Amino acid sequence: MMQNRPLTPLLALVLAAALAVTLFPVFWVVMTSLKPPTDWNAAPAIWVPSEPTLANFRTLFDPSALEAYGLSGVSQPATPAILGSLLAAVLATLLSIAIGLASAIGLSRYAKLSKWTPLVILSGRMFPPAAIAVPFVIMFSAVNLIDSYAGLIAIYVAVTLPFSTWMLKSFVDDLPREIEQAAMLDGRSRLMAHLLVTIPLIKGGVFATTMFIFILNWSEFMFALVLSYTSVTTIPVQLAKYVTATAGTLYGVQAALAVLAMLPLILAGYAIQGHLARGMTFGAVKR
Amino acid sequence: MKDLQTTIPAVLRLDGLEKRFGAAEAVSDLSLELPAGSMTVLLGAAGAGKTTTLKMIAGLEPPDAGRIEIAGLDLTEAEPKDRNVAMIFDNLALYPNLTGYGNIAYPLRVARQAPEVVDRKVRQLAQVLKIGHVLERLPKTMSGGERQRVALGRALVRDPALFLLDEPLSSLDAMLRIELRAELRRLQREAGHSFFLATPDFSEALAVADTVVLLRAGRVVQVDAPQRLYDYPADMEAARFVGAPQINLVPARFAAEGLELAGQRFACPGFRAPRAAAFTLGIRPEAISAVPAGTGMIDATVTDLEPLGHLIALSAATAAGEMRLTGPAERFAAHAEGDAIGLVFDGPALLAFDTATERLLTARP
Amino acid sequence: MRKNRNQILDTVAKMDSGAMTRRSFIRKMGSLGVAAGVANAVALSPLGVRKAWAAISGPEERAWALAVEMAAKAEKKTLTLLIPTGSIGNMTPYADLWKTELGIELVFIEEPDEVVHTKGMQEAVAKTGNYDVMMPTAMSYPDWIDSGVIYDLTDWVEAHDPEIFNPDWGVVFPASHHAQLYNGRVAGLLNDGDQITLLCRKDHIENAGKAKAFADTFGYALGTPATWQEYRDIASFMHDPANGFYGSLEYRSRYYVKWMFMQRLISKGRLYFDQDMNPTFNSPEGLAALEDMLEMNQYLHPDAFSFTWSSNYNAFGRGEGFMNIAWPSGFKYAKAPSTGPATSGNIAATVMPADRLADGTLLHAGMFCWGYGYAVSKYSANPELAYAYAQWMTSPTISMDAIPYLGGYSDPYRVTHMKAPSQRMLDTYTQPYLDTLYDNIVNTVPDFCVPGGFEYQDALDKEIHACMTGEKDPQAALDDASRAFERITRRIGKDKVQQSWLALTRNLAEPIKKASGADTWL
Amino acid sequence: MTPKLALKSVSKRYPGADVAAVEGLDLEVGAGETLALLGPSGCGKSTTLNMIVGLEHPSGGRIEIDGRDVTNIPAGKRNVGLVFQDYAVFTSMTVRQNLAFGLSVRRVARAEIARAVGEVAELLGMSDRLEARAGDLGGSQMQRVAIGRTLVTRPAILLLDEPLSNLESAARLAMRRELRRLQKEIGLTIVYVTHDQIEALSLADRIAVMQAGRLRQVEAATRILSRPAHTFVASFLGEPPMTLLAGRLSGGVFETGGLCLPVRSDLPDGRLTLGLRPQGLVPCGAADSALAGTVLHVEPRGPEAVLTVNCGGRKVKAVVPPGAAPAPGQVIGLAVPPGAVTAFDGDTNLRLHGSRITLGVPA
Amino acid sequence: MTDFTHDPAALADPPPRPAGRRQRTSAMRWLVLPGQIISLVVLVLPLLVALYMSFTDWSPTRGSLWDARFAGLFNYEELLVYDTRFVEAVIRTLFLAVTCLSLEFALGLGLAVLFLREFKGKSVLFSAFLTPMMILPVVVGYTFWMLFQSNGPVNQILGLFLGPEAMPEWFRSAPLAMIAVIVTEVWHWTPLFFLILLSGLNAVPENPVRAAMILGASPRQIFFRVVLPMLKPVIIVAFVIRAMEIAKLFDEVFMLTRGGPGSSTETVSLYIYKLAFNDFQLAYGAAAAFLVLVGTLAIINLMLLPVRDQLLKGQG
Repeated sequence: MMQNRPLTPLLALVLAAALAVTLFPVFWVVMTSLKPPTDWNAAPAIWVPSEPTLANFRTLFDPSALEAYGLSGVSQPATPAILGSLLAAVLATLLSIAIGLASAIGLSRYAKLSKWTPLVILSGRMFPPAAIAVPFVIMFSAVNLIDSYAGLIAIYVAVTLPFSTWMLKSFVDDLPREIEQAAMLDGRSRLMAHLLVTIPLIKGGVFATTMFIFILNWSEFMFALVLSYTSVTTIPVQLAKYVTATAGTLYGVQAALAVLAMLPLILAGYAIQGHLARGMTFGAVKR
Repeated sequence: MKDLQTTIPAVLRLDGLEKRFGAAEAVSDLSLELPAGSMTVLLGAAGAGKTTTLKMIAGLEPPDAGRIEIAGLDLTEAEPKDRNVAMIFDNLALYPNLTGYGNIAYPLRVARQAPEVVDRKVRQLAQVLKIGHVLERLPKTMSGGERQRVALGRALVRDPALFLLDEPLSSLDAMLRIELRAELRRLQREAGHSFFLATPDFSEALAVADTVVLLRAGRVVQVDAPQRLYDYPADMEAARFVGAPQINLVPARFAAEGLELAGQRFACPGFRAPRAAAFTLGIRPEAISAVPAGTGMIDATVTDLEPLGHLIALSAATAAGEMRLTGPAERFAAHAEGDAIGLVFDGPALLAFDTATERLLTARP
Repeated sequence: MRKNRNQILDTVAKMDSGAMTRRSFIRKMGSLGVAAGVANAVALSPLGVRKAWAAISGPEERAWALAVEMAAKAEKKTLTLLIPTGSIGNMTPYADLWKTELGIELVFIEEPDEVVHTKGMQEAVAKTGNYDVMMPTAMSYPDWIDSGVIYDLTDWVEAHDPEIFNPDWGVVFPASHHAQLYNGRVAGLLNDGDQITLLCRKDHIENAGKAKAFADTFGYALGTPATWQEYRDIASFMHDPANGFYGSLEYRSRYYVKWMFMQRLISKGRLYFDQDMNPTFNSPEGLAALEDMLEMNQYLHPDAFSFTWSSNYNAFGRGEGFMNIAWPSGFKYAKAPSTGPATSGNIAATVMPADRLADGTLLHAGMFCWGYGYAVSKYSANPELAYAYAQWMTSPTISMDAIPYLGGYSDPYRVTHMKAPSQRMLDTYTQPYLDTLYDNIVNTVPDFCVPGGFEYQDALDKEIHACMTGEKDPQAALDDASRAFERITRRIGKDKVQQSWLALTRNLAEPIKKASGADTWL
Repeated sequence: MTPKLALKSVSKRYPGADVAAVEGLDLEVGAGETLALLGPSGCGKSTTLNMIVGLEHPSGGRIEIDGRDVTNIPAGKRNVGLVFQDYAVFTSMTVRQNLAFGLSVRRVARAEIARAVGEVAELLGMSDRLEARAGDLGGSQMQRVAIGRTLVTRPAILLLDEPLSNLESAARLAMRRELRRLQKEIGLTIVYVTHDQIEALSLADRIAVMQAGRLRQVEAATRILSRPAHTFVASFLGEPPMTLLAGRLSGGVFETGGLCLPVRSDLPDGRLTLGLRPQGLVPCGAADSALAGTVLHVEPRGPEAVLTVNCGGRKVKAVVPPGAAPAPGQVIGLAVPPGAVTAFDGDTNLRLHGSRITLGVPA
Repeated sequence: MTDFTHDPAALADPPPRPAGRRQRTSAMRWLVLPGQIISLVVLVLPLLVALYMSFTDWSPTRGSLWDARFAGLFNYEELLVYDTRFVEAVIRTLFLAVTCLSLEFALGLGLAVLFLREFKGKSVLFSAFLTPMMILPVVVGYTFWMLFQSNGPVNQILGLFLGPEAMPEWFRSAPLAMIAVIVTEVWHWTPLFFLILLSGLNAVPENPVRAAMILGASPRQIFFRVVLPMLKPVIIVAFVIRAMEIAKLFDEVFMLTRGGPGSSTETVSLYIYKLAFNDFQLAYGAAAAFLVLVGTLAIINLMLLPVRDQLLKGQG
């Protein structure tokens, strides 16, 4: 059979090397986040910080924290970006899931799909963001949504909606429709049958999709970059901003923000590991 | 027995029901009346429109045209929950997150019945269905038969006007299937429920039905009592569909002596000749007997012997084409391939079909 | 500044009434934070002390009066400023004053340098009104004015007179024109005298052994280079990569490298376009400039290809090179012990090297690049307040106070900043360096301060970079850049660019106009 | 003569399982013979099959093919062909590629492959479908491909694992005929695994009935119905199967539940199970047989009808011609000719050989 | 004897069309409506605006979009005929797609095959190998920017093994910067192929494999001739997803090289971003975006053709 053969020492070595390559960048960014400024871009590179410090992380919330190392001029705390990312990603995810669930049930149970449907849905992910960013700016300025989280969330919902719909639909498709039909015959209305039977039965799928959409929203960069003016900002945008007059690129602070940014995603990713393939492929590949 | 119609109220009346999926017609012009308290079987091959019909009755598929009346009420447009019908799906559709108890209790809980009433009803039913031991278990830990019974329980607990059963036994082993269908029959009889059961298996239909509705390509072909369906199939296709081994269909002519098959004329006592001169003769395998060569109505050569347990199916080449006949194993065991034999037809059992329209020509008694 | 305002006025009044000697006046003004040079100029002014003081402090006072009036009227009590990252240090010291005295809260939105233009253009489309004051480089003005995202400040300038054209304390000519005007109208108030100068390591020049070795090799004395040839000689001489010490630090990184080329090009008496908007760099001069740069590559700091201004400053400050082509802020950082541990006290600065023209004359030309200024958003809720802020911050007095702060990169731009500096200014820049700045700025040529400026500079930058990394040979790079320029001009409209280009070149230093032929253009 | 295939006390025990999947299996299949391995699902027949083909290794015993011990020879080298229940055709390949697979992986010459494939395609009537993608075929055609793919390699033994169970009933009938034809034409040694007794009866020379990992009976197909060796076989085979009455014989009376039947036999008193063959029982007057009762229901089957008669609380089944069927509720007797009754030991459930027994004739 | 009527006369009056269909379609409509509105307003409408824009000569320096001059196909002609930078970016993006996808596929497949073996700690390692794809693209870009610094760890390791000559300035040379981009992309997304291929491998039905085994195929023959072809749909889906992402590739490269040196690592996305948000040639940028969108759609559609039905059924 294909399975169950043991790993030969040579293959084990290959695997170990692959693992090292896979984890090294993560190791590096984590180490950098713990490095004092003198270690940031030292030559030769310093792998493990000489004196590990949390100052970089503190700087994210208190820009003066690095002054202890003689570095001044960090003017921006990352707090607004972190809060902004949380707000935009969480709300947009919840909305995308709520609307996506309704659409998924509608499509799975009541619609006839044409052979073009997958392409149409996929094309939602194919728009070059730069192409729609400009019209967004024009349209949003007309309705005062520019530089508002409402606007950013609307975009996030729209661009993740094809994803959430299609992925959730694949979960709804997995559930025999007879189960909710049974509930309808057992006395539930159509709506209640979906609410009380369909959705609870795919709650694992809903959770996975939620995490997945969260990953997408949390990672989004270009829209946030383009649409942030004064009040809106997110972590990826802030990450690109950490350059100051005196210290140049704030490697450590950037790394600290990077660590904070990737932590929830890695956790979310591990939590839905089993569904990740499905998520990444629009529900086309199941596990 | 026409007057039965007036004495037994119809629990279900379908009138000109139609349903199409895109260009494909799933059900067309379906009109039916189901008497209360009976077991009616909807028989048809896969894709004949059985499930669509049941789902339209249940309100799960909206018909494109037609009327559905349940227990005297026009419920064509009603929501499923307002139709007072129960349905058992071919995949059973148990709530996977509820225990056996929860599944059976579900309709009662939706109807907000008092917990003690629910409990009483569920336990009572569990006893009848012999599933007391699975009440606390989730469906995935139950055996096929147990799940089947739980599904039955969930339907029975409500006492609806009509039960719709969509191939409820199809997923079970042969032995279990036979056991359960007898039980289904018993339950239906004892409580006087109205069952509308869909199946592709003619032997199941014959075994349990009071009446069989034969459905083909979305149209009703025949509505009849089981044995009559076998004895007088409405057309050639129905004749082929009902009965195993299949009926022999050979071109034949009416002759003064009786019958003419492939140029051979012979008398066939009891054969009720149709009014047409040329027709297709339908001969059930058991309506042929083998006799020594030269002594039969036509001559034949044995081409194959297929043991089927107590019976043997014998294939014989005749001038009119190959024919299959069945007979007791003891009697046929003596034959061997290549043997010359004679065939004798059981005249009263022969059927005549119009070759062109394929409709049954033989008059029904 | 404001706190001792009354004391200053008292002092001026005393001096004016003759109740004070010149010496004690200068000392007293010094103690009040007024530069000795300013005090001296005031004291010696033929206008009389009170009038002269009023002339210098007038822009501030008028701006303040306008601010008070507008702040009172304003419904929105905040002023939002879009500023490039790294410039905030020159502005934060005054935020409290605006808060306490005017009740106006200053909100700073920092964006990376290259994003400020983007955000401004976006505002043209988005019209959020979220910015009141925007701080672009001079290159942004044409597109911003055309897009209607910022006010033409001319009327306000006339009404409240920031005295930017005053020969004694205004912005140094020609920067006063090319860094503030678009088609002859004021688009923004300059806040940052960005130009590049050459920093050298005095300690190494003064190293007798080296000086001798150099003289022996090259036949002339070691010093700050006067020409590009000397620059190259000295870089090659000082280059010592084994010890992490490199001949020079200049930029080969994307976005910066174009300036290195433009500087060399104008040194050869070429502007970027001719009178008819044909690119001029695709010429022997352009080729020579490129080849000079390629040759210099071997004597550069290895990080030149990734330098940003901050990493460049830090590398020089750590003592990793003999020379550096730097903005004035670079000098500021190199001089401060905290950021220039190796360079503090060891810098000899000079104007950018010259090139000998065909006629044998030495042409001194400098790049005026970047050059942040204050612009007022069309969508601001309180545009006049925003203007008042701009005038106040750039007034001779306030700017003199603001520029020396280390946390920002605002650089001297008024005549007084260089010729009559305050003590703090002197402490930050030193008088020799301020003189160098003055000598350099009067010969500057600006960035592409014409419509589509960013497109031009990016197209040029891309090709120069490709050439520097060896991806393209010099001629191909110049050909491609020149084709790109023609396409950009065509798309934007030749007439529009030409009008602005001619307006720009009309106000350049005479030697440069003459060398490039611009003096004959219409 | 050496049997083609011999299983010698083969057993299979999965780690962690309480009971053996297969226990002490002894079985021989002669050359050219078709043996059906029949049993309910989970009886161990698929495990047995997998062991023969080499997909699983027996925990004990040995397997011989042509007298050669193949127990430790891997699958693919035993010259055994297997046709899977789900056909397992290579759906991404064409029919031709499927058929050629077994030879091409052995690097047989191209011309030889083409010839063999053509031959088999001809045999299976697939010659015109060779270029079709196997994934696009219908069930019975896939079946043919699966069989053909195996035949091309000329296996010593062909194993068929429930080959018809995934087919629609009409296709199943046709395919059954097809298999019978092939069997005749090629003369292969076939082991046929099924849970469908009709298939087994129709196709096999001998039938081996398995239950719970054990072999209950191996018998010629023609005789197994009339001579079940074990009550399990009796209850499993037949349509409907025998009515089994477990009870006690004492003093010429067989008592089972509330039913007492006079018995004439040479059997000693004691626990006894009697099997009544439904096809053997003949309806008669209620008074004419001790085996009498109310007709519970009549199941028409077309050519015949199945009666369920409540005889003293035991439900006895009888098969009658449809025309002769009594109505439900009628009280009838059932005559039991001597051939219709089989006696089993009440304790071992094994058939009592050679016993003569007459039942139900009122004293 | 029949209890049933099957009387054609009953159909003399055709029964009224029931409302059931209405009911169901309305259920569908209400469920799908919010999603449709959002998609329409926030995706389709902007796209139409962009499409309109692409036929004008609009840039904010020319006033409002609605006053912009209609320019016909000027922008498209510019792009395809004269704008070598655009054409180069397209070719470069295609090159990136081909290179990265092949590498990711090969590495992902290798890793997936390793994971068919039995070894201790498999599930933990499985998670570990998935880590890269969960990381934000900007963080990945930033991290690799650090790694590829001239005095960064990559050069340090290279120097250790190959000597100091092998410590190049990664972002200074076009080919090296391209390698850095490819390495980053491959590191980031190989786990996706690994994950998808492993799911696919685990879902390969056992019987065809067993059948091939019984037919005498070697493990190698089984893998390449039976297993891989069965994975085709899954592989195509993976390729499609990645191809789509590469068409939009922006974040990592933006953080890593900003498209440099020169424009030697500039992807179409970066170029469109530059056109739109640096040069504010909005109409021109929109035209470029449309060309890219249409091209991507065409390519993806071609790639999808063999698996479209499976996608519809929602199966991989």
